[in-house]
Amino acid sequence: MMPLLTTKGLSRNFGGLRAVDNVDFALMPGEIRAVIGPNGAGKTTFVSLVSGRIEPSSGMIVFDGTDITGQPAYVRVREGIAYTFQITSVFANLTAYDNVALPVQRTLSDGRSKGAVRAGVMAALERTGLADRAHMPAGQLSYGHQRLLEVAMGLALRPRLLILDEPTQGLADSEIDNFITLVREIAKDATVLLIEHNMPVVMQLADRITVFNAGKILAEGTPEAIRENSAVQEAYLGTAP
Amino acid sequence: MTDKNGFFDLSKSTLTRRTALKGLAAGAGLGLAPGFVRYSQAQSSAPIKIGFQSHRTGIGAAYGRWYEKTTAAAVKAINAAGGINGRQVEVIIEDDGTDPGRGAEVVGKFATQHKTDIVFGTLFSHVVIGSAPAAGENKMPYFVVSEGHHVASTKLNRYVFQPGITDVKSQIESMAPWIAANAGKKVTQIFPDFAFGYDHRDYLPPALKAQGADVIAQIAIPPTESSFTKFFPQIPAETEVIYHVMVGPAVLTFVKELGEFYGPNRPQLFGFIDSLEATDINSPGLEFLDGSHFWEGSPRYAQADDSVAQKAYRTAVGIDDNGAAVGDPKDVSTAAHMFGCWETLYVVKKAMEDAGYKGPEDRAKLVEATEALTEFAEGPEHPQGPKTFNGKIHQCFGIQNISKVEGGKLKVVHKTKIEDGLYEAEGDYTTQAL
Amino acid sequence: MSEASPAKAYSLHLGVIALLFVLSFLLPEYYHGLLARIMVLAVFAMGYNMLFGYVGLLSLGHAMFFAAGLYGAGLAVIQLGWGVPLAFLGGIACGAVLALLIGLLALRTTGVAFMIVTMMFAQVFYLLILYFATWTGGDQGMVVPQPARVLSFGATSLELTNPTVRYMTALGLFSIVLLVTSAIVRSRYGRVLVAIRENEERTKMLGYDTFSNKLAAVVISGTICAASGAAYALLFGYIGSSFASVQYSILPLLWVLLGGAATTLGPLIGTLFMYYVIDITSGYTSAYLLIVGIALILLVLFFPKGILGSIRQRWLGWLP
Amino acid sequence: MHFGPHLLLAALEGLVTSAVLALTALGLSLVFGVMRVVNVAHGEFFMLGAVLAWAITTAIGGHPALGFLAALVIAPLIVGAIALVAERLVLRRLNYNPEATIVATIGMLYIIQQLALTIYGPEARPVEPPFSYRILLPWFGYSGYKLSVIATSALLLIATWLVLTRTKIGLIMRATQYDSETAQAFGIPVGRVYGGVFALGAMLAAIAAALIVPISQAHYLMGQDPLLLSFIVVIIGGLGSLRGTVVAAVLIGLSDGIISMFFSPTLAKIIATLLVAMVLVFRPQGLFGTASR
Repeated sequence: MMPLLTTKGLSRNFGGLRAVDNVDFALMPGEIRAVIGPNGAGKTTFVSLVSGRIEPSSGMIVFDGTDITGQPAYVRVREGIAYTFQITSVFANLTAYDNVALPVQRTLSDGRSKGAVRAGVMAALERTGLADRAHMPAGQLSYGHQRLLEVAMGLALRPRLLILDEPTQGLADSEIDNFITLVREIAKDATVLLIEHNMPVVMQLADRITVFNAGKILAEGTPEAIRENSAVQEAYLGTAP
Repeated sequence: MTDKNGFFDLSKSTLTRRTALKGLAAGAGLGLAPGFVRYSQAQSSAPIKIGFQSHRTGIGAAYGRWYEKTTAAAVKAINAAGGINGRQVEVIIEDDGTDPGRGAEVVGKFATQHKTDIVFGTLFSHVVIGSAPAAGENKMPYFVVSEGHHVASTKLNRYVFQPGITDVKSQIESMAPWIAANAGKKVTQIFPDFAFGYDHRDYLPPALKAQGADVIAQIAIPPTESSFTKFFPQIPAETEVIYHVMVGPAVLTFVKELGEFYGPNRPQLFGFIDSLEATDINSPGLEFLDGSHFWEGSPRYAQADDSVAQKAYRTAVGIDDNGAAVGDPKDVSTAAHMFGCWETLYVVKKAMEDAGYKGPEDRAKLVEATEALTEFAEGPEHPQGPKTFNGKIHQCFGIQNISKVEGGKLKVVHKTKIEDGLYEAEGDYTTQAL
Repeated sequence: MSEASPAKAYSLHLGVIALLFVLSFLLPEYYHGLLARIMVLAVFAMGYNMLFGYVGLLSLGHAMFFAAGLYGAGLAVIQLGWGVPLAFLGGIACGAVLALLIGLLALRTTGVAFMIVTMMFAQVFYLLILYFATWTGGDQGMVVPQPARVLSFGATSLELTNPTVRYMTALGLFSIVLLVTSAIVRSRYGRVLVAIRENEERTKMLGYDTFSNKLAAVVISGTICAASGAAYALLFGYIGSSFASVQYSILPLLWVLLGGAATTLGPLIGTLFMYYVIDITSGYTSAYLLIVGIALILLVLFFPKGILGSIRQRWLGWLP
Repeated sequence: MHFGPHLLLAALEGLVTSAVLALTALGLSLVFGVMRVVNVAHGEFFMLGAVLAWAITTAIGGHPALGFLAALVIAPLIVGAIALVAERLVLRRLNYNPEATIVATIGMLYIIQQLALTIYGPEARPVEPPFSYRILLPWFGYSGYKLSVIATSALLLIATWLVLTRTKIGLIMRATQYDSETAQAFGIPVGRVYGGVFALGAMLAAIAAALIVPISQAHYLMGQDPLLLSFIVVIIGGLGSLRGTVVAAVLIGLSDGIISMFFSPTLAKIIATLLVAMVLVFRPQGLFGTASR
């Protein structure tokens, strides 16, 4: 099977700092992949390169067999790479409905009918349990609900690759359980790339785990293999069993 | 140099309010017997209302104030002598901000809200042109005191008149013979890069050519410029006369910098006093102008041979022998142009009397009566001098003065003849429908 | 913006249009003429609102779009002898092309740089009018001859100088632009524009080409402003460079901020308010700009979202 | 005139423009950099400085240098005080919201302009230069006072630079500019810093105006051009960069003078404006700013 996403020699410098250093990475379709690593390891920079929010200094990104290195972010989104932000950035002054309508109306190919937008929006809101809050301004939703709305917006893009940047940060435990169920469901029709600090979540969700350290890939493997990996333990897990 | 009156003096701006004019008009009407008699005989006792479109704010504000003073003086004199057709004259002032858009609105306001009999008094050309369509559409006789060539060009409409001041084209043509004969044959023109300058740019070269002189360079200065030295190297070295017509607040700078550039070895200078209207000729930096010549419509300084009418006019308006406000020597008038307000009002009076004007329904008659006028004799009503009037192009033609700066004063050294400034009519308003 | 109460918004717009129609028969002559002018200028403000209110792009150069329409239409009549309808379309086309060109360049910048760049392009446009004075009439401007300002339909002809015709034409233009802009802002495209205003980066990450969307908004905005300028030239018969000066770039900003940015009727309310404040105060004092200045500061201190914006915030949440 | 002397003259003229522009634009840049406020009334503070300079020299009389020096000190102080009042009464209450402050400063512009017209009048009034020495070059004469304006402005700019980089006040201002919330947390009275910066910005404009007024007269509409030019300088120079502001002012002043050698004046202005606009389009962070802000 061909990987959905590969990077070759991907690097990005900020001034003298090599935030992402010569990364070769491959992601298979249907996978749930977790990316972990200490703060400043280059995780967010790496997914930003993949989503096109920042340009690489060198290297190549291939998505579904096409070289997308030079494509602007919005084109990558259209080809199926969706990114949900680490810091919640829903449109605070718009209603939850409008927030989701934005991605829905763009993915609709038939276009014109108002009913189709409404149906698509409500479907995404229902999947994330926000249907009853559709007409609240997003800024007035609770923090957890804003995170869910962010996911709903990502879902509404009908991505082939959904990148979730620390989705459980700031969520209550009960919310986290619902969230895990949600991601499993998403993974039925999309590949998921997940940056996460919450190790129990990672262990429950991930098919494979990639560990970043100092801009490089330190290790990669199944959750069990990573748990056993002494280098990883030293660099990262050492403090948390 | 000390001028403690000039600054925090609020009285100046309140002096010419509409209320003051009303008060003047009413007072004059009640106080004088002949006026009172005719007043009671008139078919309508309501005053004749003149809408005065004034530049109170914006770039023309320095002119607007003196236009208001002159107008107030003329109205006072007219009312004291019985008004027009036995009716008192009331002036209603609206500020146009020296802006053509607002100007058109003001004309509309006069026509439809104040319901004035005529509109009068505009100076700046772009406001005249911007307001002219509104005057035509409202069938509102519109008497401007602008000196622009726009009225005589016949590009406006039948309701616009300029019977009180000679237009620039005529002024230029009457200046050319004197320049060629007395100042020099090789002329460099410096003028503002906008309409007022274009009249000079377009009409001076042929006029000089006819006199055997040449314009060897034309330097147009952008309207927003505030320093000029960098343009002076463009003045050719063989220049004998610099012909300058800069206007606006930066004019003093212009003259000063010209002085610094040339020092005492300057070419002859010939200018239009428009540059220095409302500016003291003895301001620091203007020493350089000593010995140079200016066009003046009406002389700023009292002259030895002033007529009785001219003296009476100066007293009525309230300017002293130096052309400044009586009691405030720093408050210099716009003498070369503002006489036009006085004379225009007397033309309106004459035309209204000829037409037997009774009210706005007679406006068409007023237009025809004005067009029928041909000559204005020198006298109390026309203190600047005699004029002819061409009813086809709605423009008057008068004598012009050339004055020399001598000992900090402007002394008239030459008066042109009316014929010097006559040119072929470019059209005929009287063929337009009323 | 949202799905809520489209019916209310439509009735409000139709109600305002009907009210303006009825006013035509009730207003005294002077205010009748003034309102015609205000409606034309409100269209200018609506065009400005399109970009500033909904996309959040603050331009200080919109006078050039107004002037493009003004000169496009006016010169077409004066120099080329075109008829009124064709000249009107010509003016609009000039504005659209100019807006496309300016948008392509200026949208490379954001924030304050966008303000300054638009201001400078407008300054260049203004100077070009002066530079080509032979054709444009320079600062003096030109009169659009009265006989040419006639709409002919076969045998019947309507003189645009007739107050009623002028009022109804202005009302017609105003109504069309009001309905079109309110339809645009309620459409999916309008939703994208607001999203760009709120967070452009996020909008990109939803797959939107924000540059093209902004460019389209600049063109729509410029076209509407040009329509206002073209109507102004044909209805009021004068074209002049003062309409391209910085002052006329600041005016629509003021009108929109006063009436309420990103409200459909704010531009009309703001223009109306400003005109009446000037008209009334200038009757009492020549220092009316002082009163305008104080009014501006008081408004911004106590009604920071403008008149309609504050009403929407405090009382009528559904206001379009 | 030959090319060499012409170029010299154009350069001298350009430097005078630059000198005044640098001071004015620095005021705008400080306000913009530290407070993030676009002060549309900046040009009116410039105009006020000129008008007050006229009033002060006229009131004092005597030798022109006496009045001029008094004006150079007193006019900026009065303008600074007015700006401080405006900041306390209006801008602070608006929480320095960018859009609201634009409208408010447009309001101030109208108020100041109208008051100047009502009280001072519509005339352009000259101020006598402190000394009138004409430097005679082989090709043309040049005003000695103009050269002294260049020197004075340079001195003032260096002084401002020293204050900003070498003193505690400068440090506080830079800290506030960098991050006002953190500055507040470190006990810097941000509100008072804002008030001080706004007043200082206005004072710089007033000083520039007091310097220029013996060259070009005081007039109530004189504020618009310096405002536009200052905006351009601030953007080209990069926001809040003193070095950038000065370099941009020199660049704009010189190019204005030198381009006018080759083209007719209006065309020169069109070309210069277009050039600056294009710089902004293709390098929006300014010539000296850094890409990411």
